[in-house]
Amino acid sequence: MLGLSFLLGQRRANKATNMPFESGVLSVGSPQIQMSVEFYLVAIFFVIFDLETVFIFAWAVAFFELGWEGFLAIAAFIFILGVALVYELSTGALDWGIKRGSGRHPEELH
Amino acid sequence: MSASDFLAIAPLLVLAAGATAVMLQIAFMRSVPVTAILSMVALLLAALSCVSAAAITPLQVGALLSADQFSLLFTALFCVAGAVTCGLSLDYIRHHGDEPEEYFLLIVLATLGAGVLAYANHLASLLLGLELLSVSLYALIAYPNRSLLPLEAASKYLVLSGAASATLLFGFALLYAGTGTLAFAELGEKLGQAEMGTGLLMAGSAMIFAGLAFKLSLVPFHLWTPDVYDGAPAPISGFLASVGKAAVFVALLRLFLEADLFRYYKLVQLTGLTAILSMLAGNLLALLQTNIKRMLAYSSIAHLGYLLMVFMICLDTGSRALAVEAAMFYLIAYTATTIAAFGLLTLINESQVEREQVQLQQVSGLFWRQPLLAGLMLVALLSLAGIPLTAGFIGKFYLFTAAVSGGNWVLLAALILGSAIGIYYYLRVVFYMTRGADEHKHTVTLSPGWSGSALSCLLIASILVLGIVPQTLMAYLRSIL
Amino acid sequence: MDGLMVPMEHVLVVAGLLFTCGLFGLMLRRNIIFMLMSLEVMLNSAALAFVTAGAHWAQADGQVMFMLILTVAAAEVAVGLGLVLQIQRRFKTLDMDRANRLRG
Amino acid sequence: MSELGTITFGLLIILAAVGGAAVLTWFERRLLGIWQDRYGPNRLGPLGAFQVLADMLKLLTKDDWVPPFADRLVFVFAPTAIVVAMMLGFAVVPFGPELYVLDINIGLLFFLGMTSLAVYSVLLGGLASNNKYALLGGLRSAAQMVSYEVFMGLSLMGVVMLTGSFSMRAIVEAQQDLWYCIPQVLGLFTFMIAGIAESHRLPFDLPEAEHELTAGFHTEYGGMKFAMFMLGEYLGLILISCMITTLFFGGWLGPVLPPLVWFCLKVFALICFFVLLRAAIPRPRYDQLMSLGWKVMLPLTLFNLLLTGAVALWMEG
Amino acid sequence: MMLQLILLLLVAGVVAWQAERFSSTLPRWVTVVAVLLALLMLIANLGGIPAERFTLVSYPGEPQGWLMYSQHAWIPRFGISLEFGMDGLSLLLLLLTLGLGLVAVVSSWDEIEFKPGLFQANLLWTLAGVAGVFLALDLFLFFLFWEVMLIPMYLLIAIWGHEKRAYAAMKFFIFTQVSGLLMLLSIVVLAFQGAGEDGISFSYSDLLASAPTGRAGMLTMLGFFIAFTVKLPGFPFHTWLPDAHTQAPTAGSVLLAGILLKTGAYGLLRFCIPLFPEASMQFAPVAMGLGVLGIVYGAILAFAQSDFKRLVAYSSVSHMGFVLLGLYAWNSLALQGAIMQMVAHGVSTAALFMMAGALQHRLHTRDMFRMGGLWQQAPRMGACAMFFAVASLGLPGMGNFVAEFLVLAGLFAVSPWMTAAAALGLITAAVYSLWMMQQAFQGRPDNNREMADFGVREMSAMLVMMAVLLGLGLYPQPLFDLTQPVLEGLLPRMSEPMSALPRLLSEVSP
Repeated sequence: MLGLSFLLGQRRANKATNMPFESGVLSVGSPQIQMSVEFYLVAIFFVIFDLETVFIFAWAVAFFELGWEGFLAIAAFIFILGVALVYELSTGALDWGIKRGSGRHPEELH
Repeated sequence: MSASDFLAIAPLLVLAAGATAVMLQIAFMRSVPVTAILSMVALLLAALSCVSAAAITPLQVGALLSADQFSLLFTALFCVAGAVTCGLSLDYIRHHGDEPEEYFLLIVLATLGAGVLAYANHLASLLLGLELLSVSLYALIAYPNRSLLPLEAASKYLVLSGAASATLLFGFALLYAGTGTLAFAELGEKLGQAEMGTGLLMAGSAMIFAGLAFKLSLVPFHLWTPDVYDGAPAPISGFLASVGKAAVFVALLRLFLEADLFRYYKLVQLTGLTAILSMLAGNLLALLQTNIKRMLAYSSIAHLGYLLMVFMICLDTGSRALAVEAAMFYLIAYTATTIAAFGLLTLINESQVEREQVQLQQVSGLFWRQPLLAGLMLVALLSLAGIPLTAGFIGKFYLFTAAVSGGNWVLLAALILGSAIGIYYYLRVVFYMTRGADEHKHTVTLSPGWSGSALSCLLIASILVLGIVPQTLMAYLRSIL
Repeated sequence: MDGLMVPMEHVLVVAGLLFTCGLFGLMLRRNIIFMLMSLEVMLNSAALAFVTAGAHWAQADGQVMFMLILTVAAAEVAVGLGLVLQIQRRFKTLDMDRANRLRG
Repeated sequence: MSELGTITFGLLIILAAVGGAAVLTWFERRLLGIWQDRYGPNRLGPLGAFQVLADMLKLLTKDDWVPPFADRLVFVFAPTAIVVAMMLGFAVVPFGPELYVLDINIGLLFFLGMTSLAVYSVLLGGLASNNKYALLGGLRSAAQMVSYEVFMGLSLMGVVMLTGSFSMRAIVEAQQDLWYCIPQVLGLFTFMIAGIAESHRLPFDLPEAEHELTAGFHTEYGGMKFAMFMLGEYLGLILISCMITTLFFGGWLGPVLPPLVWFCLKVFALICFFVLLRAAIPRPRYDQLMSLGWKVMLPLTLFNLLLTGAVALWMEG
Repeated sequence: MMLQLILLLLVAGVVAWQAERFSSTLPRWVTVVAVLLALLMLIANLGGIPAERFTLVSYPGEPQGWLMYSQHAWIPRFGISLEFGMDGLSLLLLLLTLGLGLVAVVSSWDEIEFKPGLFQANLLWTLAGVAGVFLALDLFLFFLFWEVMLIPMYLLIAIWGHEKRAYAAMKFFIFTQVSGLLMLLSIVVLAFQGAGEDGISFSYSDLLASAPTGRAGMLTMLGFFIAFTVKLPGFPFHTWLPDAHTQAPTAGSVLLAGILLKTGAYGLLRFCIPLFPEASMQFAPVAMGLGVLGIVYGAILAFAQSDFKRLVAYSSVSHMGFVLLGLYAWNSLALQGAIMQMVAHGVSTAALFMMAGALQHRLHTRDMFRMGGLWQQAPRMGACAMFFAVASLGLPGMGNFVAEFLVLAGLFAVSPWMTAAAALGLITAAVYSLWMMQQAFQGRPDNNREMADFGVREMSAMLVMMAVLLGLGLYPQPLFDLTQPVLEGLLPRMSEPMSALPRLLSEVSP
């Protein structure tokens, strides 16, 4: 489909076409901007939590075989996971904008 | 899992619960003293629970953990060391980090990792313990966020230690491929009858050895050590040098003993060579330092070299028990001593933010201004140098005895040569401390708080007690083998 | 015994090659992000070796180790990324040679 | 099914899915029009049904433009990735008792894996464009997708627990007596939300929020490559509907009518429901979106797991 | 009693240290009182021993052979106990230690202004360590004291020493420490050699029974020999000594020269030779050769010095060469001579160092070229200097003469050739001693210089030491009586291997 489009597509080139589109406003500054730290935090959280889910997956498949013992084990696991989540949320790691946990403004962090 | 299983791993459970509790406490109420006390209570409780757990050992808990006197002893040691580190850094970290609470949480986690290592008799638990310890340490090293050096040290340690972990894991994988088992003891059995190419197993064990040698900072894998120790906050350097090393060593020792890797004569010879190189290079390089932290870093390389002698000695089955006993005593003495030495650096750097005061000139005349702190350093240095009446001497004597019993004369020669060089740089610090206070301007002005003073006294006392009346510990060590 | 379609040694060789790639990457790259990536490659090559060995012996242990390694790698990377952020902010570079202030 | 048959069937499914997605662009607008009391496309053909064809032609003849400041290879690769990933996702969907491309014992994991691949597409697209808005959009989108992905998998674990398998067919067959939408109502709820967020449909279309970011990660995209992104999104919608049908509404199960018909009916109903959602619910703020994911949905799925586990074990005896 | 004596000195050290808080003179008095108390304690306990015990031959290895013996459990894991034993030899050296301890305090009475409490504490701790060395029978315990006495000594030099104190202290410590490690190695080897079913033992009596022979015995013996020779100091391990003596404060030099060197000789006599009769016999020619070399070399270098203290230090090297010779000649005469030399040299050198200290305190230099004519300005000082200088060169009537004569006489029976070479040392001793007198005390006085003579305190110490030396020279019999039983116990142990010594020596002589 892409190939077809390449063949059929019209060619047009002018100055404006080859500039980054910012709703008609001329681009200011480099696109290599400093990202808000929250994005990295989310990425890191994802990496951690997604891996935790792997362990839960493993338990879920063998759920009936493991019985109550397995249930208690995973409950402990989920409890710790929950505590970690509570900790992270309360430190304001996911608060976009003003940080709650530290009582400081995000500018100070940068 | 039965109740006795839970009791057997109670120290680990207490540590884990403690970490969780600390985390909750931080989440709901930030307060440095509360966190510190909570962490220390958790660590001390864990140490205490080792005593009650000792009643039902030895016990294999699940496939991964082996609760015996050996693991309990070292878990207790690590817990106490962790608690002392917490206490020492109480004032330090307030000046160096913005949110010091997590610092204590990380110490508890690192101690948990060390405890798991002490318990590990399965490659999986070894991996878990090792990484729990290392990852907590990365964060701890980078903790003081007002200075650039810790950051650099942490990233260096992270990258290199990660590479070491990967090497280690690859080695494990090769062993697993060759034997089909991950438990130490079974590994030993299978290795005895392995049909797989021994090349695979040799490569595997060599990689494991390289990985662990890196973690223990043995020559030639030692290059990271001085930089990391120098850049890391002083209490963490101490923790890294003592608990970080001791835990890995304990696990390595157990791996070798239970899997009987001593049958790989070449591998053991490799350890011997590494030991000699570490003793000599560590001491020689320490000679060149004027920075006390770097000096202690190189000296820790040398000390791990001394310890590594044990593997060579173990080749002689008649001396094996004595060698292991020697290693245990040396580890305990070394842990106490190292924490004391870095403890001094912690206490004199409490309010220093950018570059820590660790140059020799900066301790000039400390003896006259802060006799207690200087006494702490003096005792620690004498113990490191192996002068009698200190724990370090008894440890070295143990190694001597074991090596003589095993007839390892070359190692002994290296040990004596290394110790000889060592005396020089240890005494140099003592000399600087006893100089007239007015000879240098860039000296330290400080007064340790009550917790610092109390812990200093405790450390001095423990080093001296171990050095003067070691019999109780010796008898205990002998009884647990 | 052998639950693999291809001989275990072949896969192990591949894993070894991957490991070597990672090691070289680690040694040659100076940008810390790439160093972390090389680290991941090394860890994952070990994980691959475990899975292979586990399949060879028809045991679940290899996969368990694989999961543990994944977790470990994640933890390392999580801390690593945190450090990267700090380094970028404080040193204004990710080049580890230029961020070298410690002697030696 | 023979190997050749499988391939043919796979191609058929792909064609059907793409066709379905294409029709959906028109259908959605019509439906929205009805619900929002306006017209929607109504000029071409009966009820404007030829609009699809017109759009298609237009897109094909557009300038196949790659911005000179972009990373060329990645820029072209990014939009295809999402389409391929979504199409592969269809492979594990059982349309009937014997109607499937793949029946592997990790079917569900395969699906989760494929949906996670989509994040590469938007992230790389945003990065390769070398445009501030695209980058921000890409990052936002990636953050959103990964946040919701965590509990997307978890929300399905209740189903897995009850079935004891990751195989889609096994899951459907386990619903003979009771559809999982009853015992797993929490799971259904969370999975649905996660699914919407994964395919960034309204109300979770923050990454491409026109007001803030021009068009988000595909700002610089045009022509067929832009269409690919759109195609991916609609494919995602269909895929999610298929999954919900399979996992919670008994898949092909149903009385009288043939299985495939049942399946299609259910999917169609779900699609209508999703369109209704789009019409009815306003878009949240970005931080609200993230909080919802981490603070409400993740704990909710974990709770669901424990609840399911406890109840299931209780009833087991 | 012996443990208590050591503890007394240790605790007194702590008391003296803390006494500094109240007054700067108090620590000195604490030291004096402590040493006197220790002496008193020793004498009081000796009173309890029946007189005939002093004449009984005491065979080492039999607990009843000791005048005093005590044993307490310490580290049973390695068969280590707090085993102390005292015979005539230890008693003699203990008396010397305590006596010179007093001299050291007196000599530095007002020299030390910086932290006098800690200074006195280190002094006392050194004394405690040395006392432990002379009394310990368990080899581990012996090693412990051997090493422990170094630390206060190191601190004495490093804190209160002169210009190059860091270098000197470090050199001293490293030399002795490294050789100490060799000894520890030998001790451990020895202990394993004699390991029985009930584990290893470090007890002297047990180890005497299990001396290794052959090459192992030789190597093990060398470990001991090097450690003791470094401390003695014998050629070529003497290089730490001139530096340490020169840089140490007066009291430090007194202790170093007077007592610490004797621990080396004591170790050779008590441990090195009896534990390894065979190896020692084979090694004796070398050891004696080193002794001769030490005598000659020390004397020549002493002559080349301009620094008063350095000169005395090198003369010590020379004098201790006699001790080495006497010990390895291993007959009753030579051994008595060696023991006499230990005591006499201890006293005379201590006096000379005290003299040097007094001069430096008054003139702020040790350079003899900047002295001259002191006799006129300080006649009492001159007289004392003259006395000890001639004592040191071995004038008949002094202890030193008796000692050197006995050594040479005993040696002659073994090797006339070596006797001749050693006698050369006596002549050079006369040269450097008199040269020193001439440079410092004769000649034209510097009139710009004000110098106080010895006061009552210093004079009384000097007079006591003079009396001791004269006593030893004129009536040495009590000393011989005290040590004879010890030697009689030791000699038979060695008689068989040592009988081959003259033949061995004649083979190596030209």
